[in-house]
Amino acid sequence: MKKNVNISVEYLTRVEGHGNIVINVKEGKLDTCRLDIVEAPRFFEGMLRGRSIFEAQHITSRICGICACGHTLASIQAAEDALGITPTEQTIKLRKLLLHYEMLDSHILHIYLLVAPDLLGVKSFVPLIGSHNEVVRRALRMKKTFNDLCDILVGRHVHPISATVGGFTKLPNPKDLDAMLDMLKGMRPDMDATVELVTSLKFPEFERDTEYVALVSDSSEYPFLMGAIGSTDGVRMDKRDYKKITNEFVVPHSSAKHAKLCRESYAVGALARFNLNSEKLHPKAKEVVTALGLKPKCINPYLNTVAQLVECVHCLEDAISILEDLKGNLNYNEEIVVGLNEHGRIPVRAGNGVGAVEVPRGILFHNYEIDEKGIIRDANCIIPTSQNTGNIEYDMMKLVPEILDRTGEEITLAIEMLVRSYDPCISCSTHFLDIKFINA
Amino acid sequence: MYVILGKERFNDFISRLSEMRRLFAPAVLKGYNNFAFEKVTSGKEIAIKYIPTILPPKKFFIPQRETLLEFNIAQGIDAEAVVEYEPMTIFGVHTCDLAGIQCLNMVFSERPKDYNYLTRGSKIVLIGLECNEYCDEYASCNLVNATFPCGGYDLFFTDLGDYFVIHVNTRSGDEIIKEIGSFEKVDTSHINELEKLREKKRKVFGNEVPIEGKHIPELFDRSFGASVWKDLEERCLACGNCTNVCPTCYCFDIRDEVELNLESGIRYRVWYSCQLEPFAKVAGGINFRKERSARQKHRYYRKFRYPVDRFTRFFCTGCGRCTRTCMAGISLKETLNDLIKESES
Amino acid sequence: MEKMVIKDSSYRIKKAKILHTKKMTENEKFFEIVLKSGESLDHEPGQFVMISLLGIGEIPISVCSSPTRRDSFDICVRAVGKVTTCIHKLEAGDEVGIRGPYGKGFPVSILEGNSLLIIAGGLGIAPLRSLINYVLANRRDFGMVHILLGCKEPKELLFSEELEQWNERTDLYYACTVDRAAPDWAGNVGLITTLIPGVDIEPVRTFAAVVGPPVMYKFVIKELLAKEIPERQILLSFERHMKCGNGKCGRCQIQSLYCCQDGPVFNYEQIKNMSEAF
Amino acid sequence: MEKPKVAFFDFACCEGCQLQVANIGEGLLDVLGSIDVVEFREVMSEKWDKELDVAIIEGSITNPHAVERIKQIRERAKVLIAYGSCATIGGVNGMKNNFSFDDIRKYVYGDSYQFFPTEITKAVHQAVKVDYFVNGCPIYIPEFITVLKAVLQGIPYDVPDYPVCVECKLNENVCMYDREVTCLGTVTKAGCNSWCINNGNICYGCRGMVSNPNEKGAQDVLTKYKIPMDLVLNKMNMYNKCREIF
Ligand SMILES: Cc1cc2nc3c(=O)[nH]c(=O)nc-3n(C[C@H](O)[C@H](O)[C@H](O)COP(=O)(O)OP(=O)(O)OC[C@H]3O[C@@H](n4cnc5c(N)ncnc54)[C@H](O)[C@@H]3O)c2cc1C
Ligand code: SF4
Ligand code: SF4
Ligand code: SF4
Repeated sequence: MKKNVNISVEYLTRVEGHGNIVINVKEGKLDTCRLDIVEAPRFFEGMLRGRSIFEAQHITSRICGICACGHTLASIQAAEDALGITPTEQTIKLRKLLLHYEMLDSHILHIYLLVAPDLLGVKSFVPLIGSHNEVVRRALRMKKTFNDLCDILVGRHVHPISATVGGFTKLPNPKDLDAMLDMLKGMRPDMDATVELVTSLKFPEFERDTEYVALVSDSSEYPFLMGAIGSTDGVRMDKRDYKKITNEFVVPHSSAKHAKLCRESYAVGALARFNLNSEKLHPKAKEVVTALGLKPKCINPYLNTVAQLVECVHCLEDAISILEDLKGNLNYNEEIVVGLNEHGRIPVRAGNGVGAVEVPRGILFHNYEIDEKGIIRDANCIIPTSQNTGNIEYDMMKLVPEILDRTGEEITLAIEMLVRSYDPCISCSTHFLDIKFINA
Repeated sequence: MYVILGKERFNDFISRLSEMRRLFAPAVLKGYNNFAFEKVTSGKEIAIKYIPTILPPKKFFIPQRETLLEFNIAQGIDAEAVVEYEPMTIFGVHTCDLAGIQCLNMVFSERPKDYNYLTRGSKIVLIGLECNEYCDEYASCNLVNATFPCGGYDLFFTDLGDYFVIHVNTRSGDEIIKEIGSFEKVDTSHINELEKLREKKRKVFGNEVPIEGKHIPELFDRSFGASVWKDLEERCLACGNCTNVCPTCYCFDIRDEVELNLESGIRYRVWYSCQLEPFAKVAGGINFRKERSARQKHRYYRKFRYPVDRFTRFFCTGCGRCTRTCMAGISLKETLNDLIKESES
Repeated sequence: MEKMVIKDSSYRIKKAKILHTKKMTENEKFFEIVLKSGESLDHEPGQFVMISLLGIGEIPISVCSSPTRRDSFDICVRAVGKVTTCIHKLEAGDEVGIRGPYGKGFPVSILEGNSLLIIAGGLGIAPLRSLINYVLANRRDFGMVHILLGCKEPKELLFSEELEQWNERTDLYYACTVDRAAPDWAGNVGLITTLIPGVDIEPVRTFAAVVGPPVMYKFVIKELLAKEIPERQILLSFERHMKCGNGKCGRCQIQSLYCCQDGPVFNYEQIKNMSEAF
Repeated sequence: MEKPKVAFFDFACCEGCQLQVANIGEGLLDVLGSIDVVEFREVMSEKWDKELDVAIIEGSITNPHAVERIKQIRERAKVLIAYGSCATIGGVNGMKNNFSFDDIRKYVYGDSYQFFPTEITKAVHQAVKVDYFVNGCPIYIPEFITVLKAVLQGIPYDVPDYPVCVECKLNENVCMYDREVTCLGTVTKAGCNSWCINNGNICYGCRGMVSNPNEKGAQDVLTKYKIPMDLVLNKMNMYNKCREIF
């Protein structure tokens, strides 16, 4: 059957930011297949020049409200790297905790509000309020709890306040620690119910072998905050060499820059982390893995959502252990006042620093070059979604011919779901991706 | 009546006290030589030596946000005036802050009486604590006669080294003494010690500003047009800190808030400040105190001139908070000095 | 936290019902109100009430009817902001909350036996209508009564039917002026101060009652002093931002005076040295 | 009474304010009980192209396409709310106005910079009329709900026109100047409950300046505390650059 399909999804919904999907099949042959990013460019790296390194984290957090804590942590890591600061052990623990909270918050949002409606056959969570009220309530309750946890730890989730270069400007008091523990433990039944829900959902079957990239390390810990860059094709390199792996290049069919390592494209995100580090997951998360029949290396991109669920279980349990470890042992003398470092309490030097942090959607890089006064001369941020864009397009290219027998509407939905399963964060990625407007 | 509490019994006293009612006291927590009245349950948490807290104890008498009415407008209107209160003890109130509470008492018992204030106040037990030394260079309690206790408390503690001597001023003070029972009788040597301390204080706490209290109203009568105010126009940031931290400032705003159903809701009052831009603005956009200088002037007149006619006392207790808190460095003592200089020249 | 109902709270509101409304001009609306308890408001001319729209806010509004009418009272509201705009949406049958009356009004018992020079600018007619109607109801107790009225444009004139009646009465002197005339306007044009020199009064036995926008006072007072009316007999009503009406919230202070309790009506002698008053 | 039809739209922003709305949690269901959300791209696939009772706008206006789009939304909407610093004051996007646009485009996009049209960053009210403002980066949820209620009641909401210090004092924080760092609370509009200072950080001025700031006085304070002026002026620009447009 020779078929013409012309799909143009303008303003893809239920993703963060503005993206368009363009697919054009002429007489059964795939002619165009693109994910375009149409978010207005915001020029963050450009705006960072000339500003104090102590402001970088507050500015770059505003790249994306969804992974604001991730950007903050990557930015702080890069800044500390450039300044030559080694954070204390307590600070590192608290940062890990923060990253767990964000992972939980973001994954839950994605699973429930963005993906579940597709699998339950509705357009958004709003109809679910009637049909699946308990599920919606649970989703909002979980979302709110993880958000509240961030509030307690760093003031707020969107653009965290107290996590700064050098440490924390406010440490949770003993009551806060207890409250956080109670809240996390209280989430266990909801998490179990979430596992049950996801187990009951049927994800589309589709596979494409690709390279997966994530942080790896020699420690026994599932790496989120620290480590080297690793890939399922066997690459391992220092985070400072990030430019080699992201390897941006221009593809002929689109003006969007793509990233590749050993193959034409690679993927980052929960599935990538799972594929590389699954043996380091918390035992309880491993149970879920077995129950769901997930095995590395899993190459069905739709199952990224499932990998997110596995990470949720891991993060919840690991956060509880971190807190139990911190309880009663927090050293409040480590609370710092930084401001703009106007009185030079933190020694400043010229340097170049890289931050590489696993945020919900995959590995995130920040890189700053600063002068001897701590003023940013050069800045570069590479966001997970932009690393994934190429891979998404290759997935689409493989998927479309396989489902050409379906109706246009069904194809559109399948493609939208594919893109959504990557949990793309387009607002983040726009500040370096090229943009092209399509007249569909 | 006086009694004695040995220092070794202090922690026990505080724990017992905190079991009777919720207990608030100047806490050590804040750092940077800043203190605050906070809930405590043990003596360790209390700063016996402290300079005036960021907010004065007025925060317990006039909460920053206080419900006045509860209403429902689903059918017609249905509203009830309410007061929310909590029995509590405040320990460690300096004489300046006791004077501040006395000022507030006067204002809110003037007719029409404010039963929200009066009800709440009647549930608060006040335990004073003597300052043996000047807090810092910002204090001017002597100028306004607030250095020595003069009523306004249930119990009053004076630290005399190994022990506190305690003046029992009211029946509820007496009840505490009876209930806790860790106290001893005074003998004359204790009272002599107390007198000695007071004598020493009289020497140390001098006139902070070269003017006698009784002449201050005249000074202000002469100074309405003084250029000193113009200078404040340049400096004041209109942040309202000076009034929020003042133990005798009580201006407020009243607002309504409804639930999302738009049917039930509350009317509440919140602290407000004459230093803020919208304070005296009326319909048509006229602002009766548009200039920062006019607002600053108003603040000083409300401390040193207007209340003298109405209440025969100053509404400044010399605690020094307004000066301490002002990042623009506007200093009460300095302003008074400048006014004196200007009126003499 | 414990909670208690306070029966005699000064913030308690009385339920009231709107009996009748009338759109008077583009921006002003008239309301006749009755207290649901059946009691009389029992105010003095020049006093005000706090009107509550629960959930929106509470504002001071002058009572504009005479206390001699005891079963209901009137207010006239200009829509300028949040609460006033919402009041305009109300119609007969709707409920509002009332506190008050508050403040010191015109001291009618002292005014008795004297002549009156009543000067109203714009919305200032509202509290003065209360006084005028009181005086007319007790006309025998007063000497000469002059009413001078001013506003920007003829279409802004309030209570126009009553104005016509006043104009026709022989027991009072009535004059009206506008800043800008409309084509069909036959009356005076010019500021209200231009009317004052023309009135024939015996200053020592005359009280002036003046209410209008803040800009008006300085000039009117100058004219009245020129007429040799004693300072103590010049009565002025002031508008200030008000929240509580109880002399506590501090918003309405004019130096040491609280407009809500010590005023809103003051005599000129009381406030002539208060630069914040003008 | 029929529930008002409400739509959320985003322009150049980080979408954090939308997320704040999602963060209301179960309380969101109460909100949804009193409004009818007809479009919210981030969480819903439904679209709506008819008349709107309320349009809630996030993000700044940074290119010609956005100007057109916001104008169309304004025409369809009875009430328009700008929320978040990007929409209310231009926000961090305004920092772009510090640079020559060609320069910044080349820096970020290299040779292909001409694909990226950009123009001066504007707050929403600098492009169309705005009825309600919810300032903040991100928005403070209690304030957002207050504004929503005001919209439902049909009454205006006034953003507090006094400094963050007021709320900061009520929270009994140790002033940042006592800790020897600069704080923009003195000139920034309150309404966030001094969020940042409560958490040990300084105010970055995300809610925009009060209408009548004493800029000279604020500078004197910096001198008094020996704080380098350029650092602070730069910081002022982080959020307030768009103030200079009109
Ligand atoms: C003693 C007295 C008698 C009054 N009599 C009348 C009257 O008979 N008819 C009439 O229409 N108006 C009268 N007013 C004015 C009326 O109170 C204000 O117009 C009204 O409060 C504005 O409220 P709003 O909510 O509509 O305006 P808002 O939306 O709150 O604000 C509009 C403007 O009014 C100012 N304003 C707000 N609240 C008050 C307040 N409580 N007092 C003064 N200004 C305020 C604001 O600062 C702002 O500039 C009187 C005022 C006083 C003090
Ligand atoms: S604290 Fe200082 S700057 Fe702030 S209002 Fe008072 S005098 Fe002005
Ligand atoms: S910390 Fe900032 S907001 Fe708070 S009082 Fe000081 S200057 Fe004002
Ligand atoms: S404290 Fe300042 S920066 Fe922080 S939320 Fe408030 S206004 Fe914004």
